[in-house]
Amino acid sequence: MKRVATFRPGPVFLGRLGALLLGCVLFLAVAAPVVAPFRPTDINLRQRLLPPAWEAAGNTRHLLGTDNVGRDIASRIIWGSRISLSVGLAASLLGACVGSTLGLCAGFFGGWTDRAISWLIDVQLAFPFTLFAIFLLAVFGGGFVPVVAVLALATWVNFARVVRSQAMSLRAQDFVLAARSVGVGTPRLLRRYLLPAVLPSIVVVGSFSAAQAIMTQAALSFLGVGVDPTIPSWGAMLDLGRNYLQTAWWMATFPGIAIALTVLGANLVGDWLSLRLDPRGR
Amino acid sequence: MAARAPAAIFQRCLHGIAVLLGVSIATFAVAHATGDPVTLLISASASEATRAQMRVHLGLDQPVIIQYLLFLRHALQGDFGQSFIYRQAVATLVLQRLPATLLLAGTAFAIALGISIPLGVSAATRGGWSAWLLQGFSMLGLAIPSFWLGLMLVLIVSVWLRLLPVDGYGGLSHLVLPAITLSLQSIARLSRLVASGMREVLRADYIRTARAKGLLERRVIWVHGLRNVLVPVVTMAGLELGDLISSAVVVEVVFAWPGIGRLAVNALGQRDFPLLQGTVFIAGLGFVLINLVADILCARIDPRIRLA
Amino acid sequence: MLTRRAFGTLLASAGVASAAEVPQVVIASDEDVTTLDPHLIRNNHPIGSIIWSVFDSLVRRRPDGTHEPRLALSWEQPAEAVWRFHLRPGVLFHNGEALDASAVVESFNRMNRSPFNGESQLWQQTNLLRVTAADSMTVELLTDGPSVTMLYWLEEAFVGAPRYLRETPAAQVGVQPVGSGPYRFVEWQQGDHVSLTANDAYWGGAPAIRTAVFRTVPEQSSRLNELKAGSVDLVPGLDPDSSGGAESALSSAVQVAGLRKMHFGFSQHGVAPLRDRRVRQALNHAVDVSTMVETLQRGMTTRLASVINPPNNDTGLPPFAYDPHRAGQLLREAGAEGFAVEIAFDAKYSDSQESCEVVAAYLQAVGLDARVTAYETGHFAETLRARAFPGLYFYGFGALIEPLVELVIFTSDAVDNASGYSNPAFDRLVKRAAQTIDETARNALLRQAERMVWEDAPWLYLWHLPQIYGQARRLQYQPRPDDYVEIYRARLVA
Amino acid sequence: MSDTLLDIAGLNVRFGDVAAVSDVSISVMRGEAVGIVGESGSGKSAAMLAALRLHPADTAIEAARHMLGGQDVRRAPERAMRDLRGRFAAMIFQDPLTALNPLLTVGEQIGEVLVRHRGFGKRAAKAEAMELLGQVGIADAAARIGKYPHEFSGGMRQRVMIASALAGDPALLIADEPTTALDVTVQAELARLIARLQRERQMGLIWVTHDLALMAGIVDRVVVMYAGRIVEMAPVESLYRAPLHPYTVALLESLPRLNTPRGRILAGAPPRVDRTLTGCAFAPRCASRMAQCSETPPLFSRGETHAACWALA
Repeated sequence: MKRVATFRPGPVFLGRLGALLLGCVLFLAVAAPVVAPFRPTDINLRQRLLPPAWEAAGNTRHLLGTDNVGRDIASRIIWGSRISLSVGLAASLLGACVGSTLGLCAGFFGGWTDRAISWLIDVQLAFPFTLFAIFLLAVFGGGFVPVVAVLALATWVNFARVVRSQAMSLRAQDFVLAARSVGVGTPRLLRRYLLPAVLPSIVVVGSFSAAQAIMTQAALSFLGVGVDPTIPSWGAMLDLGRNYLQTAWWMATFPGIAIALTVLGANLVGDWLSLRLDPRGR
Repeated sequence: MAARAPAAIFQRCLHGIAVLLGVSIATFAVAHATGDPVTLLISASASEATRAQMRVHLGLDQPVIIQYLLFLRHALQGDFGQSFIYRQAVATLVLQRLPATLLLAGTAFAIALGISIPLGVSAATRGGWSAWLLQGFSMLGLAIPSFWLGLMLVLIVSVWLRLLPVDGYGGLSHLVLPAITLSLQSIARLSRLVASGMREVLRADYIRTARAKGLLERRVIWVHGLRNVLVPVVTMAGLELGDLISSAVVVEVVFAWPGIGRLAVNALGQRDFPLLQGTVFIAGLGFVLINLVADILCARIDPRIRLA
Repeated sequence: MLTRRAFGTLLASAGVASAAEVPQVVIASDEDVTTLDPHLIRNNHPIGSIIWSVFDSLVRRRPDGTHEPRLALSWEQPAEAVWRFHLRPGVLFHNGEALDASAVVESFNRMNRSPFNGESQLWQQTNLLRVTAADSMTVELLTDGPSVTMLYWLEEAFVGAPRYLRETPAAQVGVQPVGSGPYRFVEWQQGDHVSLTANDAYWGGAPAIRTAVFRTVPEQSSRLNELKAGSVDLVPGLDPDSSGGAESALSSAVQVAGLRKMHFGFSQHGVAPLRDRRVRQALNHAVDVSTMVETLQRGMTTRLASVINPPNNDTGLPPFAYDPHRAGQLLREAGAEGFAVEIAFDAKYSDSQESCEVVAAYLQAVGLDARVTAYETGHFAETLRARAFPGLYFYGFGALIEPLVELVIFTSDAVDNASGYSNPAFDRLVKRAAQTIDETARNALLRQAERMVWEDAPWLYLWHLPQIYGQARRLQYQPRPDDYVEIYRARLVA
Repeated sequence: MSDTLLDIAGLNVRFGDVAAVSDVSISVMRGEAVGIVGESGSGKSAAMLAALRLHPADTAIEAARHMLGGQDVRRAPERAMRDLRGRFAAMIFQDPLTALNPLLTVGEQIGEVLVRHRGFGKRAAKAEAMELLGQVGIADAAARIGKYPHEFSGGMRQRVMIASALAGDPALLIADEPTTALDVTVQAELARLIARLQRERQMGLIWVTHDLALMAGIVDRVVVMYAGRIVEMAPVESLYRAPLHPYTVALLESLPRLNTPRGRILAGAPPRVDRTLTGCAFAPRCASRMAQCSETPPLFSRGETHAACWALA
C-alpha cells in the first residue's frame, strides 16, 4: 500500500488551530469596548460606504471600511462577536441540558420513556427545521431569547441521541449494576454515575452544536427573521450587506469570513475533543 | 435474501405515521399561536362584516381541536384546504412546486454521494491528496454559510465569467450552481463518515482474509470494504436528503428557485395557515418516506438487521 | 395633445420589427403574484402590472394624474350621486366575448361578493350602492352621497369576460385570467414567471413587445446580475445605493420623480408626548432630513414639501429646518424632555432600517431615548391597521396625484389614518371640499386644509421615495412613478 | 515444480520497536505437514503472515531467504504476490465469525476465489462452490450457498473458510489456529477434515496452534517458538518422547494426562516482546538456568531434533 503523505496536519495541530481561532473570537468578544476603535452604533452619514483602508478611497481609521450609515465595520464585527458567540454557546448549552436529560432518561429507563423520547427525536428530525425556525421567529419576534430557544430546538436532538445510546450501553455495565445493588437511588445514580460518564461526549457534541447554531443564526438573519437586526450581529450584518454585494462588497464579505472562521474553529475543536475522548476517532 | 417479516415493515410504517402526526400537531399548534390571520387576508379598509364572513369561510371560528381534526382528515385525503393568499388548493400549490425542490435536492444529493463516497474511500485507503481534499471539504463545507457561497458563486461564475445563468428555474444550466451550493454541507458530513467508516472496516479480519485470497485490491476495498460502510452511510444519507429538502429554502431564495421552501416562507410572512401546514406536512411526509426507504435499503444491505 | 388613439396608431405603424425576431421582454420583481383573479389581486406593482396588462378598466390614470378613457369612451355625472359611463364599442375579450354594459355590471357585482369584497375596495371606498346597465353600452353607478374619488378607484375595478367569470370555478379563474387588456395570458409557472403575449385584437392597437415575461427573483443582487447578464430587461424598485449596480454595457439606471411620501408616523395613541403639536414639530426640527437626502438617498430625491404631491402642493409651505436648539426649546416648552420612544419598521424592507437608525441617532442627540425595533411583516401590517404603534413607525404612502384623496387619509374616520391623527376642524374642511363641485372653491378649501395638517405635523416628513428602474438599453420605455409597468407602451430599440 | 513449497531462512519481523519474529527459518515440502506451536505472542501468526507478505506496508520484514512457490518474495511485485495468494498458498484464520465478510453470501466468498484464480464464470463458480461445500462436509449445499455467515454455526463457518481456501486448489495450506475458537468436539472433527484434505490433495500444510495435543495426529514435524524465536524443531514422535528444550518439556508437562488431570502449570508468563531481548528468552522461567544463558543460544542438533539451549552445548 502506498505510503501516507509525510506531512498531513494531524488532528492535534488542527485542534490547536481551532482553539486559537475560538480564542481570538472570545478575546474580541470580551475586550470589545477596549479593542473596537468605534462604538458599533456610531453613525456618520458623511463617512458612509467607505471601502477598506487598503483600497484607494479607503480611510485608514476604518480598517475594514464603513456600512451604509457610516458605522465602522471592524468595530461592528468585534461587537458582533458577542452576539454570535453568546447565541452559539447559549443555544448549545440549552440544547445540552434539554437533550442530555432526555437522552439520559430514555437510555436509562428504556421502555415507554425511551419509546416516547425516541418518537420526539424522530419528529424533530422529520421536521423541516429551517421552515419551522422561520415560523417560530416570525411569531415570537427576533429577540435574543426566542432565537436561542429556536436554535436549541435544533441542537437538543444531537445531544439526546448521543447520550441516549451511551446511557443504554452504560446501564448494562458493572459499575452501574454494582452501584444499584448497593442501593443507590436512581436520581443520584443518574447524576453521580451516568452523567460524568457521558459528560465528555456532551462536550464534543457541544462544540459541533455551537458551530451549527452560529451558522443557523446567520442563515435565519439572511431570511429576515434572525436576531433583531438592530443589534450588531454577524448574521444581521451579512443580511444587510447582501444587497450591496456589487457596490460595497466589504459589508457582507467580512462578517461572512468572521462566521466561517468561528464555525471552523468550533468544528476543529470538536474534532480534536472527539479524538481525545474516543481514540478510535469515530 | 433473508425473508423480512412483513410485520416488521408494518411496524416501521406505524412509527412513520406516529412521527407524521407529531409533525402535524406541532405545525398546527404553533401556526395558530400566531394571531389573527384575517387582518392580513383582507385589505385594511374591508368592513367588519367582510372580515367575519372570511373567518367563517376559513373555518377559524371553530374550536382549535375541531380545526385540527378537520385538518387531519382532509390531509389524509390530500386536501390541505385553500391557501389564503393564493386562493388555490394547497395540495396543488405544493405539488406544483415539489418537483422543483425534489429536482434541486435530488441533484444536490447525487452530487454529495458522487463526491463523498469516492473521496471518503480514497482518503481512508490512500490518504495523501484525497485526505487533504476531504479535510478541506469538511472544514470549509461546514463553515461557509450556504447563502454567502451562493451569492459569491453567482457573482463569479454568472456575472464575471458568464458561464452559467444567474438563477431561475430551467434546464441543467440553471441547476448547476444551486445544486453545488446546497450539496457542500452534505459532502462535508458524508465524506467524513465514509472515511472514518472505511478506516474502521479496513481493520476488520475479513479484509485480511480477502487479501489472503489474493483478490485484487480494487475488489477488497470496493466490494468487501465499502459494503460494510454502506449501512451507516445510507442511514445518514436518508437524513441528509430530508435535510436538503427542508434547508433548501435559503438556496431557493438566492437562486430564485421556485421550490416549496420559498412557498412556505411566503406563507409564513402572511399567516397563511393551510399553506404552511400543507408544506410542512408534505415535507414531513417526504422525510418519513425517505427514512423508511433508507431503513429497507439497510435491511437489504445487512441481513442481520431485523427491522425492529 | 396627442390623443390616445393617435398615439396608439403611431405606435403600430412605426415599423416595429416583425413578431418573430422580437425577443421576449423580461420584467423581474421580488415577489410572485399570488393569484390572477382580477378581483382578488392584492400584489401591488410591479408584479400587479400583470393584471393591469391582461385586464382593462373603465379609466386609467396617466403618469401626470389626469384620467385616460379606456373601456369608457366618455363619462358624466348627471347628479351628485350618479355617474354615467359610455362604453367603447367593438371591444372584444381574449375569449371572443364582446364588452357591453352587462359585462361591467357582472364584474362590479362580483367585486361586492365574498371573498372578493375582502380585496376589491371599489364599493367601500366610493360608497357604491348599485351598478346598472342604462342601455347595452351605458353603465350607471349610484353612490350613497357624492363620491369625488370614483375615477381613482375605478382604475382598479377590472372588467373580466362575463360568461367566463360566471361559468368557470373560482380556482381556475385565478390561474387562467381572461380580460380585454393589451396582453393575453400564456402561462404561470408558480414562483418563477408569468408569460403574456400581445393581444392583436386590442382596441388600442397590438403592443410592440410581442412577449412579456414577469419573473420572480427574490434576491436583489440576483436581479441586478440578471440585468447585467442581459437576461432581464426591467428591474423596478431600486434604491439610490443599488442603482449603481444597474449600470453596465447592457443596462442603465433610469430615474423618475417619485410620488410615494416616506415619513415617520407619530402614533397619537402611543406615547403621550406625541399628542402635543410642539413635540411633533420639535421632532421634525431635530432630524437633518436634507443631509439624509444628500447622503442616504445620494441626492436622488426631494424632501417632502407638503402632504400633497406636486404639482398640486402649496409651494409657500415652510419646510421644517434642521434646528436641534429649536427642537430642545420646543421639547422643554412641552415638558417632554428625554421621553422614550420606539421607532418601528417592517423587517421586510432592510433599506428602511437605515433611515430608522439615523433618525434614532438624531433623536438621541436631542436627549430622547429612541430605540429601533424591527417588526415581522405580518405583525407590522396588523399593528398598522389596528393603529397600535407605541411610537414612530416608518412608512411610505400615497403614491398618487389626487389632492382630495391625499388629504382624506388624515380625517379621523379614514381607515388608512394609521397615526390616529384627528382634528375636527380639518375633518369639516375636507368634508366640505369633497362636496364642492366648483373647482376653484374646492381648491381654496384644500389649500387651507393642507396648511393646517402640515403645521400640525402628524408625520416626521422625510422625502419622496426615489423611483429608480434598472433598464436594459435595448428597451425604449418611460417608466412611471408608481411602479406600474405599462409594458404595452414599450418598444425595443432596433 | 520443485517439491519445496516454502523456504524461509533468517526471517525478522518488526512492528515499530516490537521484534515480533527474530531469525526464524522454516521450510515445507509438498505433502509434508509442519506444526508451529507456542503461546500467544510467540510470533507464530506474525511469521505466517510474513510468509505471504500480508503485513501492512510499514512493517519491517527482512529475511536471508524467502522463497514461495518458486518466487523470491523479497523482490516480488505486489501483483505477483497477489497471484500467489489464494492460488499457490491459502490461509485459514482463527475466528470464523470475524474472518468471513458478514454482508456477502457464503457462495460469493468461495466463488470469488474461483473467478479470480481459476477463470470460472459466475454460474460455474456457484456450482463449484456448492461442490466444495460438500467436500468440507456441509450438507444440503444447494440451499445454503445463498446464506450469510451469521446463519452458520462456528464449526460450519470454519468449514466455509476451508472451502474458500481450497477453491484456489492451493499447493500450500496455512492454518492459523483454525480450531481455537471452536468447542472441543468440533475441533477434533475439523482437524481430521483438514488432515484428510491434505492427504487427498498432497498439499503442504502448516498448522499453527498452542494446543499440542490436537496437533499430534496431524503433523509430521513440529517447530516450537518462544518470544519470536525457534527454540526447538523435531519430528513429532521424538518431540513428544524426548523433548530437549526446557520450554518444550514444560509445555508437554502442562498437558492434562490420565494421572495428572490438571497437569503442572508453568510458572510466570511469556515475556513482552517489545523489549529488545538478549540471551535465551526463556531463561527467567527456566529451572536449569545457567550463566551462559545470557547469550542467545544457537540451535544445537541431536539427531533429527534441534534445540536452542546452552545445556546441550
